[in-house]
Amino acid sequence: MSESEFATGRPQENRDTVLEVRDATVTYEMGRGQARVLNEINLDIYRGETLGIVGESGSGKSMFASTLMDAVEEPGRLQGSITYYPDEGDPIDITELEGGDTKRLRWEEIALVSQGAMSSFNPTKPIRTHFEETLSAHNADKDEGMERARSIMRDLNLDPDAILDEYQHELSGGQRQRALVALGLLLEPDVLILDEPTAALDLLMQRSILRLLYTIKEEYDITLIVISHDLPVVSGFVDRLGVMYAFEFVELGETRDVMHEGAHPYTRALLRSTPNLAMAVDDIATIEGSSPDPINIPSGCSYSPRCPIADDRCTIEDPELIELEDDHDVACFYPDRARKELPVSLSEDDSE
Amino acid sequence: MGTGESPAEKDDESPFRSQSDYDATAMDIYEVVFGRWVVAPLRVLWSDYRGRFGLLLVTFYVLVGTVGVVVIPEPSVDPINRLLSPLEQPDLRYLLGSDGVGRGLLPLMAHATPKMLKMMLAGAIFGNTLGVVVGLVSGYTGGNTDKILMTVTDVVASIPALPLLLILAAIIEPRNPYLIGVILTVQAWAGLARGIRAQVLPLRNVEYVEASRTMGQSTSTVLMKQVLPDLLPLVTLRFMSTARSVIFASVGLYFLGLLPYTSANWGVVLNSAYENSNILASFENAHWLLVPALTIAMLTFGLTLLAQAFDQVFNPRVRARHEARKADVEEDIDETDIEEGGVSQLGFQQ
Amino acid sequence: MGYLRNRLLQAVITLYSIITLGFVFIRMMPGSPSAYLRAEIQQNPGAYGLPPNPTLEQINDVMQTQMNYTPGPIWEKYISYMQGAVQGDFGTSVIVDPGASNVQLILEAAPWTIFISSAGLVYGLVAGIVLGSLMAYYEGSKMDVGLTVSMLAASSVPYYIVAILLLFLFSYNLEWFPTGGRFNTNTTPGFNYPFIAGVFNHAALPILSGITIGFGGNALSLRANSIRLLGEEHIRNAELRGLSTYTISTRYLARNAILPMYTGIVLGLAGLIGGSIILEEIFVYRGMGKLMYDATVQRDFPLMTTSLIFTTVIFVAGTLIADFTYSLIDPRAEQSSMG
Amino acid sequence: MSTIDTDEDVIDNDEPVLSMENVSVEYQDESLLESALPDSVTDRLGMGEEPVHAVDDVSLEIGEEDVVVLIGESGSGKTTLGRTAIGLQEPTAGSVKYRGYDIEAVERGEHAGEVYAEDIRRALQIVHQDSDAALNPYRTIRSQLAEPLKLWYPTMDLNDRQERISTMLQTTGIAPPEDYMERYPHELSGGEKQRVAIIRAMLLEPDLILADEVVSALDVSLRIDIMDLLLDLQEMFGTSYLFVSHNLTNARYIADKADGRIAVMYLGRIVEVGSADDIINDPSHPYTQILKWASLPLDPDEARETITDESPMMSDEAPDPRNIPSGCRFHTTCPKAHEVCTEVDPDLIGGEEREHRAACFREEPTHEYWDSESIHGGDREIPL
Repeated sequence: MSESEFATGRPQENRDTVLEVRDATVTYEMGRGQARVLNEINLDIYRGETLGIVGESGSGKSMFASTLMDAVEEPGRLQGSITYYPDEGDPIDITELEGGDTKRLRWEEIALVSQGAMSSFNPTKPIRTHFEETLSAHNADKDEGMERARSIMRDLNLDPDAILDEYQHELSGGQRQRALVALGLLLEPDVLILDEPTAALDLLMQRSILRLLYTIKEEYDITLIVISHDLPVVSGFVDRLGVMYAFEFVELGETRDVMHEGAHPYTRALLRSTPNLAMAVDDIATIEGSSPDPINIPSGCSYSPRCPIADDRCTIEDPELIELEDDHDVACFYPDRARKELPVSLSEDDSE
Repeated sequence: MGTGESPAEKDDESPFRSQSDYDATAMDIYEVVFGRWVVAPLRVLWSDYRGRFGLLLVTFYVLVGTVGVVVIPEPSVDPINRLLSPLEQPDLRYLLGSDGVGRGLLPLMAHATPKMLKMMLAGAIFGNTLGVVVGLVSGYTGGNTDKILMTVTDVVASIPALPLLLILAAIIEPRNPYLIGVILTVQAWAGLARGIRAQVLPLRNVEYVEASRTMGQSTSTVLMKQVLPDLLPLVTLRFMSTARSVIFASVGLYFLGLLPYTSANWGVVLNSAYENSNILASFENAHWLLVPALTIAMLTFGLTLLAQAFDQVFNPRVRARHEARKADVEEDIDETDIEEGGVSQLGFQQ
Repeated sequence: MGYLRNRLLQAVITLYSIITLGFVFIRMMPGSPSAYLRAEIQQNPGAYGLPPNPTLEQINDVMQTQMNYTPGPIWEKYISYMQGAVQGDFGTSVIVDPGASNVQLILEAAPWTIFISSAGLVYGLVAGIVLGSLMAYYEGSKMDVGLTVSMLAASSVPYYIVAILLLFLFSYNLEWFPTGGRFNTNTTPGFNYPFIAGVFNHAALPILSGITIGFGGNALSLRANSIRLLGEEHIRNAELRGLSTYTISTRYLARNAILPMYTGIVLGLAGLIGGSIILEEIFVYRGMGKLMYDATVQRDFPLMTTSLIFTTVIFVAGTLIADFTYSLIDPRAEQSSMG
Repeated sequence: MSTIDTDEDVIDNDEPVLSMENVSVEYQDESLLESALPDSVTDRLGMGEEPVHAVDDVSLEIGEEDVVVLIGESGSGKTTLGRTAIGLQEPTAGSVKYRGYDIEAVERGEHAGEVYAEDIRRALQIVHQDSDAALNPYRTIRSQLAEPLKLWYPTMDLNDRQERISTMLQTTGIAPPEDYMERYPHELSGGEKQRVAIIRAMLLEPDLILADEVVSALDVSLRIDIMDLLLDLQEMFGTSYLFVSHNLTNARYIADKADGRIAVMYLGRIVEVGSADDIINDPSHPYTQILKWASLPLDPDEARETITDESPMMSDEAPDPRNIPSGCRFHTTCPKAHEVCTEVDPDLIGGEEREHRAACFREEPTHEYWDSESIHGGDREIPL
């Protein structure tokens, strides 16, 4: 079981990279200047891992997901490189791909279950059509593909005979979300990106979808990237966790390390601001201030205006995301002070 | 009853108790109102090419209909100057040429304008008021009122307009331009009522309307302050298009000779040219046909452009940029631009 | 199936109301038609079976029969009128073609009108969809702006002005098309080439004018609908799934963009039939429009009201068909379309 | 016109601010197409569906400066109950009383001279979930906030109004207020919009605010912010809240901080009520226990251990308020249901004197439940 693997908590040697992001930047030209909605991201995503990405609204999480598929919409411009390492064969720079190759890469290698699950199906076509179209667009065998679709749906606790002939508006929120996941897995991609997989679902449905996703992941042997603004959604689910603030990663590492020993003041503030049942109510606290807008990012460390331990250096110099410990990167000048001066305890009886 | 004056202090520091040490003057209020309802909409309209062009065209007609009729002499028959081409004679009367009996086309067009404008105005006001009232009441009240009003509306909407207008024109034989305007929109309101109702129906339970109701606002205030602003784009669009359809129909009926005869009307001039087959048979006297045709088409085009551009006037995103504000507020507005640029579609917000 | 019931009921209410309205209109008929008829009779008594210089009494007798003056209280007249209506009897024409059944007259003329109107509708629709898609596809380009302005212009110039200009240009000056009529009088009506060619030749300009009634508006709404759809999640999802541009533009965009216009298309047909009054007069095309025109000019009220009722019937039938077929093409119909 | 003494509460008696007694709400969905016909016709043609039993026989009291959190899944009737409490929805049975006065009776004009319908209207306010829809997109923030002031303080002049709005914005953390006042809602962030909506309700100085899922559409990190704001405002104005949520963690935070109660709703009934501590640390009703189980832990170790837990629910089907099961309405899903649960409908057990009460036979050690057969062939544990 992966549980034991996880319990060791240490990185395994010779990890196999599936996606390598280098200096990825997305900009929007505006009448009055440029908006950076993704700022020089460097990241390796390993084959078979589950990577979680958390951050507030407008921190660039969803933009990052689009970037991984080179699907940034006009008039946004993506710079930098994203290299995909297939199981076999030569690495491919996704940003260099054109036309048919981009099409092939999308969904066959990397698929995205977007957060708009409520309207992700063509409202005038039954669910079946979406599966069939996808198969024929990628020249896949239809009978075999539909058989696979049925089996994926059964794995997701959906009755394929009922669901396939329904229209989007006839499905419940949970069914729609699962049907969309099934569509994402249809072409057996290497990487599946889930953007807010449980948003707008009831508590019980949320819980059961997370469990299904977790088991599916084991069974289908894919790399999962889970994006959410809700830490508890990813905390039990992902191996590594990246924290985004103001269009860049401020902390990245094993989930346990980031959550128990978070070294960035923002990570620690985010943990404290998340309502939960375990922490003492008085320990839960909001983050002062608001996140910057993309046109006007503060100089120096973008978190400095809200950071309780920021000093002059932070307002001038922008800290890089550097390795603090084994497989734990932080973009802060004072990780030790952050840990000492900004206490976080994930449960009432657990005082670090 | 005035209970608003400084209620007994519960807590001096309370933010609810704060008062200004400056009294607002009527001028302040006037300035705010003028800026919001006149300056800002005009600026928005002017910034849009359709709005600018439409505004110019319609203003031109209004000027001709008011000032123009004073300056331009009345049309008169002149057997000598028959079928002059435009600019053939250096005379204001024959600037646009003359018709088969020697009447100058410019005076003919100009002196028909006031009547047309009256018709348009009367028709647009009548048709739209009726449509808005029926649609609002029906959509907001719901229940049996709604059912009855909508049944009537559906019946009226199902009657083809032109055949009905023919009969009404024949029965009533209207001569007063205001009356003609009203008759011509006697069926058109039904479509607007349906449209308004369709918009009001979801609005009835939308959160901000409910909040206003919960606040204790009377139904009429809720309708005026919360519901109507949302409907304004549709209402102005329909105002322009009703005005346009009044021209369509009245010129058409005058052309057919089905409205009581009047010498100066664009449709009548058009008809007299059309009836004169030797005009139609050559390009030489084409102006007799083209001048009324263009006169009609330019006004309807202007109204169409204005209708299209008015949509922008009520769009708060566009409006925000044109309302007079402090400079530092303007800085923030670019956030909107990003959203419009499509970032929000990418899930930038969540 | 409550929906179906509701629509049928609504249609029945509408038809009942319009027929009643027809009755009211005939009652409201001002003095002019009888005066008109009286003058007719005096001028040409032979046509009414009277000797030259008929007496006032004789004329009154004829007028009584011609104008369906039946004695009795008003409600009795109403009932007999409604009974006739149920059996499809809307009385006879009094002036345009005295004694001829109104329904017969209309039925003879209607096919011609429906022919030019539906042709105008279909071509206008196709042109609108093609242009609208182009505009949406190249949104913001010079072509888009240019086409948008042209479509605005096209939808704002009255169709009869277009018709007059077309007539002026193509019939009188270039002499490509006839200036009036429905077919070549020197051909034998029937299924033969010269006759059919003549029919199309005569219909060309009316159809062309009819196209201009709708296509500008169609193009603009299709453009707006498509652009709105482009921002929707399912289009993006389809792109990410690697569907071809062709599939997305036809099955996702065009189809869903046309749906909201569907019911409006029926209204377009009604507009065309109404508009035929002016068009047919301009092109001297003897269809329903011309019939209505003649009836109005001559104050033939029974024929006028019957025409009004008839066009309403066409409209109501069209709306019913549109409503019932809409649920076949849009699975969300029960939820959304009934605004 | 208004008879309101804006300073003190209208009535100063010992009655609770709001009490609901045996309130039931049923409603019939009427589709748009049916609405095209008069009611008499639709009835005759036999249209219309089974009524929705949104709320069924619920009693609840809300005191001065009280916080009651209604928690439940969609379809549990929590929002309907909340709307009934503040008079936006008429109960089909039972009574809703404001400070001891039956709201419907007051609306009929009874108790004139003591309390008027306008007093009650102003005393009971709402803040909605969707901050986008809460504000009119076509009007500036200033004009929307001026609305309650214009209505209830008709003599206040433009500048005083401006000043009051501005101070209020400042107090709730929207600065600089002069800029924000002139903005349209689309120029505000989600959190800011929600603040403005809260201010708008607060400007009326109500006694009770229905906070309907006010934080669930917001970013997690903003939720505490808004709940803290509500708590601060409560301190300032002594307002009571009826806070509706589907999320146990939010419920716990606000109920605990305000020392209020949590009421758990299932299919139109309150199945358990108690303090935050009772509900979170000592849940009695199996449904509350399941809700607690479903609340995701923050601690990654704990989360990883429990993520693969089998659901303790016996059925995944969402409850259908058109078709309420017999007996205890939770028995179809309950892992601890016995035969008796399919027949007898339990009341909240524990009596008036107890703060923590649950509608489950398991609360009574001598109930026949314990002798009755389990319908699942044995009780199943709910992992907590």
